[in-house]
Amino acid sequence: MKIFRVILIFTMALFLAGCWDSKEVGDLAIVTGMGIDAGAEKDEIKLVLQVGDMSKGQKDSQGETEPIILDSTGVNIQAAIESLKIQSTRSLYFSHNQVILIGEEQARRGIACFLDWFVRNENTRMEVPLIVAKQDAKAVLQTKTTQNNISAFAVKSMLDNDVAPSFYSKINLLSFLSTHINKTTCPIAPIVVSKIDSDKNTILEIEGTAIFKEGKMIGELGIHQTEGLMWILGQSPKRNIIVKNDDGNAALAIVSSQSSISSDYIDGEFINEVNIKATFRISELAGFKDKHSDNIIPFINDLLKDDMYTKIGSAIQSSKNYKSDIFGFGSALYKKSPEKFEQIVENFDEIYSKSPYRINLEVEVLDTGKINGILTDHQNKG
Amino acid sequence: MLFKALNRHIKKIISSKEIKAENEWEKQNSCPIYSELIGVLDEDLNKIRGIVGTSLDIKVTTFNFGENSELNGAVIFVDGLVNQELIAQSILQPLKLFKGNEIYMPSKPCDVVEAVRNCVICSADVVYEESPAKLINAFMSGDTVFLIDGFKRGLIISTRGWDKRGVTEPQSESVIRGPRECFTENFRTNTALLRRRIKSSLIIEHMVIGRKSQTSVALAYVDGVVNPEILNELKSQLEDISIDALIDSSYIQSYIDHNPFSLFATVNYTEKPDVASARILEGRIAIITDGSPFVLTVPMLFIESFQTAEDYYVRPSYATALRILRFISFMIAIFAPAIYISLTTFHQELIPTKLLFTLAEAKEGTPFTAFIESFIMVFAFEILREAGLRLPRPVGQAISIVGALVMGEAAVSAGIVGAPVVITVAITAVAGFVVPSQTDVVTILRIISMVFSAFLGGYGFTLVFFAILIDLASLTSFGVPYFEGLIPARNVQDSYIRMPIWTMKTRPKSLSGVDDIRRGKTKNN
Amino acid sequence: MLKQSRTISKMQMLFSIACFIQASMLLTSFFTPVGGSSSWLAVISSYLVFAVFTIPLIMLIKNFPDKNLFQINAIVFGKVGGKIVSAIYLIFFWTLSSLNTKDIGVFLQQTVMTKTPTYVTIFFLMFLCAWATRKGLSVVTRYASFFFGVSMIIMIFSFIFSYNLMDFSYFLPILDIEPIRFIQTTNVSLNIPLGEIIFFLMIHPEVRDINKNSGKVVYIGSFMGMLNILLVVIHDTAILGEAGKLFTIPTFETLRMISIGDVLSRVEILFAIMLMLLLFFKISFMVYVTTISIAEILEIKDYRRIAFITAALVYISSYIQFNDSYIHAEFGITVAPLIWTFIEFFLPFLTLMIFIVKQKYKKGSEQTA
Amino acid sequence: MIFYASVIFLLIILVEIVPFFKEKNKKDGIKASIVLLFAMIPAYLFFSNIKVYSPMYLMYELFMWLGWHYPALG
Repeated sequence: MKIFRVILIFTMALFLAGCWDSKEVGDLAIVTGMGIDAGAEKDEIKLVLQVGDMSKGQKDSQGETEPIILDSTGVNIQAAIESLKIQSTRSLYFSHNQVILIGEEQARRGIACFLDWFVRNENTRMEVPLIVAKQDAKAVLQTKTTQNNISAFAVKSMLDNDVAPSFYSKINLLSFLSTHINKTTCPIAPIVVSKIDSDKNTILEIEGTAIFKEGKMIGELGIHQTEGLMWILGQSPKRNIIVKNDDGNAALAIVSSQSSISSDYIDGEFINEVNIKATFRISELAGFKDKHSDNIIPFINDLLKDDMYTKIGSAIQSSKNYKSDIFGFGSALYKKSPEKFEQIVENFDEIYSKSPYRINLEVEVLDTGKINGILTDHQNKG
Repeated sequence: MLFKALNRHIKKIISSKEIKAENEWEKQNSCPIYSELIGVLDEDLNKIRGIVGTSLDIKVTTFNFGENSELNGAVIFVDGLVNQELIAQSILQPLKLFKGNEIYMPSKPCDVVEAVRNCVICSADVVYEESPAKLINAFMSGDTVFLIDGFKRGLIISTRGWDKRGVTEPQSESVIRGPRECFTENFRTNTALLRRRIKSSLIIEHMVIGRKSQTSVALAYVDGVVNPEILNELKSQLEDISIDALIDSSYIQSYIDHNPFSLFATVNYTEKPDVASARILEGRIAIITDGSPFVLTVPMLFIESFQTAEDYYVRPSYATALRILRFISFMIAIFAPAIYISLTTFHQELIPTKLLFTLAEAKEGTPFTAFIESFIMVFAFEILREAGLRLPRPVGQAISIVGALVMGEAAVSAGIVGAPVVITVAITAVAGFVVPSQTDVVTILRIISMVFSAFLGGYGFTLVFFAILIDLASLTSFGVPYFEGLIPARNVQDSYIRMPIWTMKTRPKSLSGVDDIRRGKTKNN
Repeated sequence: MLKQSRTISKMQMLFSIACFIQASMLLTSFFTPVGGSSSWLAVISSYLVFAVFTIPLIMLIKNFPDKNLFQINAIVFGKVGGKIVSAIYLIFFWTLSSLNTKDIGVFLQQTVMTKTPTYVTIFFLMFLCAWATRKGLSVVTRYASFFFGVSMIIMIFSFIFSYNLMDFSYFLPILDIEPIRFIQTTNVSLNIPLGEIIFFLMIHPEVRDINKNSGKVVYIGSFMGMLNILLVVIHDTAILGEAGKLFTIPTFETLRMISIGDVLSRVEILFAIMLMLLLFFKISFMVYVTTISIAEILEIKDYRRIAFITAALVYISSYIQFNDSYIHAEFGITVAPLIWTFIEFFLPFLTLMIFIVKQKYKKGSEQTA
Repeated sequence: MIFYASVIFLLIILVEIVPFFKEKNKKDGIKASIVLLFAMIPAYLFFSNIKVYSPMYLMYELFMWLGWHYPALG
């Protein structure tokens, strides 16, 4: 029995001859960001890869690695990669990709056909966010923000500092994909732009959200509408809401916010409903001279409600104008009662764009933080 | 198959030689003419000198004694093995001084040897003996032989007393809390140390192994607790050890080991009497060999190498933490380099991005692949360890520290090896020392798992993990399953976690014989 | 002819049943696309159906505590008939073990070792399984409780870690699929994880005093295994929702999604290890059972001698079973449920009925004689 | 690939089948070699890429032809 084991171990060595899958860390080109821009011809795309370059120890002052930008054109992503492979000595490694950027022009042309490569390739991960770049992806990937050179990290950390369950933390390839597959819902993606700010260094900013329908970008939501969108799809507890009127302004920190959507279809009427429960804490008060400590909180409550109404209303209205249900009202009806959903699924877009909506809010300001009432109030008493 | 045939062949050759050796020895020693004493003192002495040879440490002194010193006798002993004053005090002095004549009256029919033994020699352990072979064996192992002219019987008086090493601190199993005494080379002190701990019902059976060395071997076990089959099997195996000289207990270890080719040892040894007695009480058998401070305990379980004496003297929670730490470090010691290689060459996806950048930078200059790098470092570490061990203590310490520092630093700065490799190998090296009794297994398994993970990555070393599990599961030590499985169903209270003493009521089932209640109320009272 | 040496204990059998069922976690991707969002209901209903269908199996164990399945067939169907029925079982065992080996090969190829050909990865696994079989049943089943414990812990951890990604509204349109689809999912989930209890009919004589409460052992074991499968199905549907249909291995995809903070972000290695443990156990068990059944049918005295030959047989046949994976998936959903149910539940039921009828007939003839 | 396969098969024969015959129990030896043939023939056919039909595949075609099956995913 023993010699048998020895012989078989030798045959195992036979099989060990090749190590197919091993690739050294040294000769890896670690892709940190991918961008797709519109190519010259109609059906061509320009693939932009941001690669962290470790060779020659190119390091700037704080020891951050310098990114290299590689780009190539091709009919689809794999074609572009093949042409890139010939140029670069190292093998491209996609599993550490942080962000997928789509140039606005290419987004308008449509990106559904490229999703397949991202999902099918075993290296790419599904939790990577899909973002629309205002000018083109290359510009965003080339920007070097002050904190870190590799802009992909910058974009990812911008999204990440909105702690879950915020709407931004739910943006990833999987949510884009599942909303894309669903018959009625339309995917959305934040828009990032790189700007030169007052003292000449470039910064990256989120400037609204893009709406996609059948893989094509058909519209855009501004800053305020995105705020409304965030209220519906999930607000991050870390954010502050600024509320203003002519005689003063206030900043309120969100303590907790739950939002849920439901829709119903009663005798030909497709009603959408949004109910939001949120509690706040005052983090700053300025102005409101004529108010006193006791009636400041109800006053702020109403201010807050009108502000939320306007924002959420504008968000829903613009999504109806674009005839794209980005909130999932259609699938909410499907979940409640599949039969009703069957009736309206054919011309869903028309019904959705004309259907009324109701927003019921429960807003409550819990406490005023360290000092009670208004600062100026104590001054008068002196 | 093939190998079995080979084995049988070798055994045949050995046994045939043995038979030849045996009868040679018989021919030479028990020559028919000298099977029993002649009675005439001078001839006997010459015969014995002929057999034993003229080595200078064998002393023969003849003297006269008796009422008017008409009888003469001879005392034979080995200088250095005996306690000279004892001989003088208990044999020579009474014989020479005792003048009472009724003993030596030739007229009385009684045998002078018997009279001398009964009334004259004042020593507790005096025995008659006729056969010269036994007499020679006696004075060779430290007793004195007293022959009287004209009689066919001699006397063996036990006067052992050579300078033996005191009961000092154990070297291999140092411990902070708990008894610190350890076994010595002297056979009697070892049996005494054990007897002191288990006073009642400890049975010590005596055997002699080794034709030339005649080393005495003792089997210590507690009757009723020990498993009879294991005892009989062990005895039969010890009997048919036909060996020239038994220098150290490890000879016995290799003879009674059932599976010589498996990596894991199935016979355990210890240097501390409290550990030995604890194991005996759990149903094992201790084998004490003369001239070796290591006592073997049979049968061995895999868990034993993770249990140290200190576990039972320290608080249970801390002991459990230590136990788990030992398991984890055992795993680290085997799989850490393999994990490092498979992570950096196969599954870079699992390394967080920032760490991957630092890794890539660290490996920038180094020419070798991860496998060769870690192989060099592990190999260098083994050389260092061996050097540190073999050199005398002060120099050894210096070598290992200097070696580690210099080699690690220089290799990294020279760019032969990346920094992460040095760290992983350092961790594996230190983790390897946490379970001292398994260091040999760890070094071999570490290399095998490194090879497999170099070719097949994560999948490779899981295969090695399974191979170890299978090998462990199939091992039995004296019929007792060696490895009860990672979650032992039966006596879990003592493997991973160490429950407080009062919960461990029954002895481990796989080992113990009939009476397995060891704490709390036993069956009868 | 097999020396039944009572090697393993009832607890080990219970855990090996649980492990055995758990190991087909990978095959949930067979029936989740069919069942869609209500496949977890199908899993529960399949357990209820299983509870009813195993009664004949448990009765067989109780009536023949020291005879394995092939010896029972020999008694009930006589010499030649027994051989034929046992041959059917043997083909079933052989096919199932090769299909499972093919599954682990595909899993490895798609997740971890993309460029290594499956010949190499499966070769080593087969060598280990054959070596374990050669060492006997107690070696194969000794680690069942450990594997079960580890995989249960990993499953619960992955459930907790991915809680923030879960959206339980995906389950909402409860049972909105056609009834035939629901029956189909229940049938597939009945056969692939649960139906494989038939394998244990081959080894139950080796379990110490099995006839006492063998029913309890089978039910608890399968319940624990089923719990884990249910957890997996709920976990996948809650995270992937509609996208679940796309992936060949949904569970692996969901685990890649878990990312809590920057540290705990790449945990799918845990899942890969868990699955490796379970599948190794399952395949070595299946190779063991196939070896015994071949030894039984061909009346080879010492089954250990043909351990490596059977492993080679299973290794080669895992390539020739279905040429492309599309037919394999298609077969798994359409035809397999019928064949598997026939072999796993109907044949033992038939054996039991014939045995009872024969007993009555013998009793009747004794009274008359 | 055929080279690897034939090496493995040769080895299995050398280590498993040969001892059977050396121990003079021919019956078991023949039986073991039948099982091995069951493995070798499909192997050589498969590696010289000739299509081999497994029993389950034939059952699949039969059931599909007879129509006794659940509706496909479709």
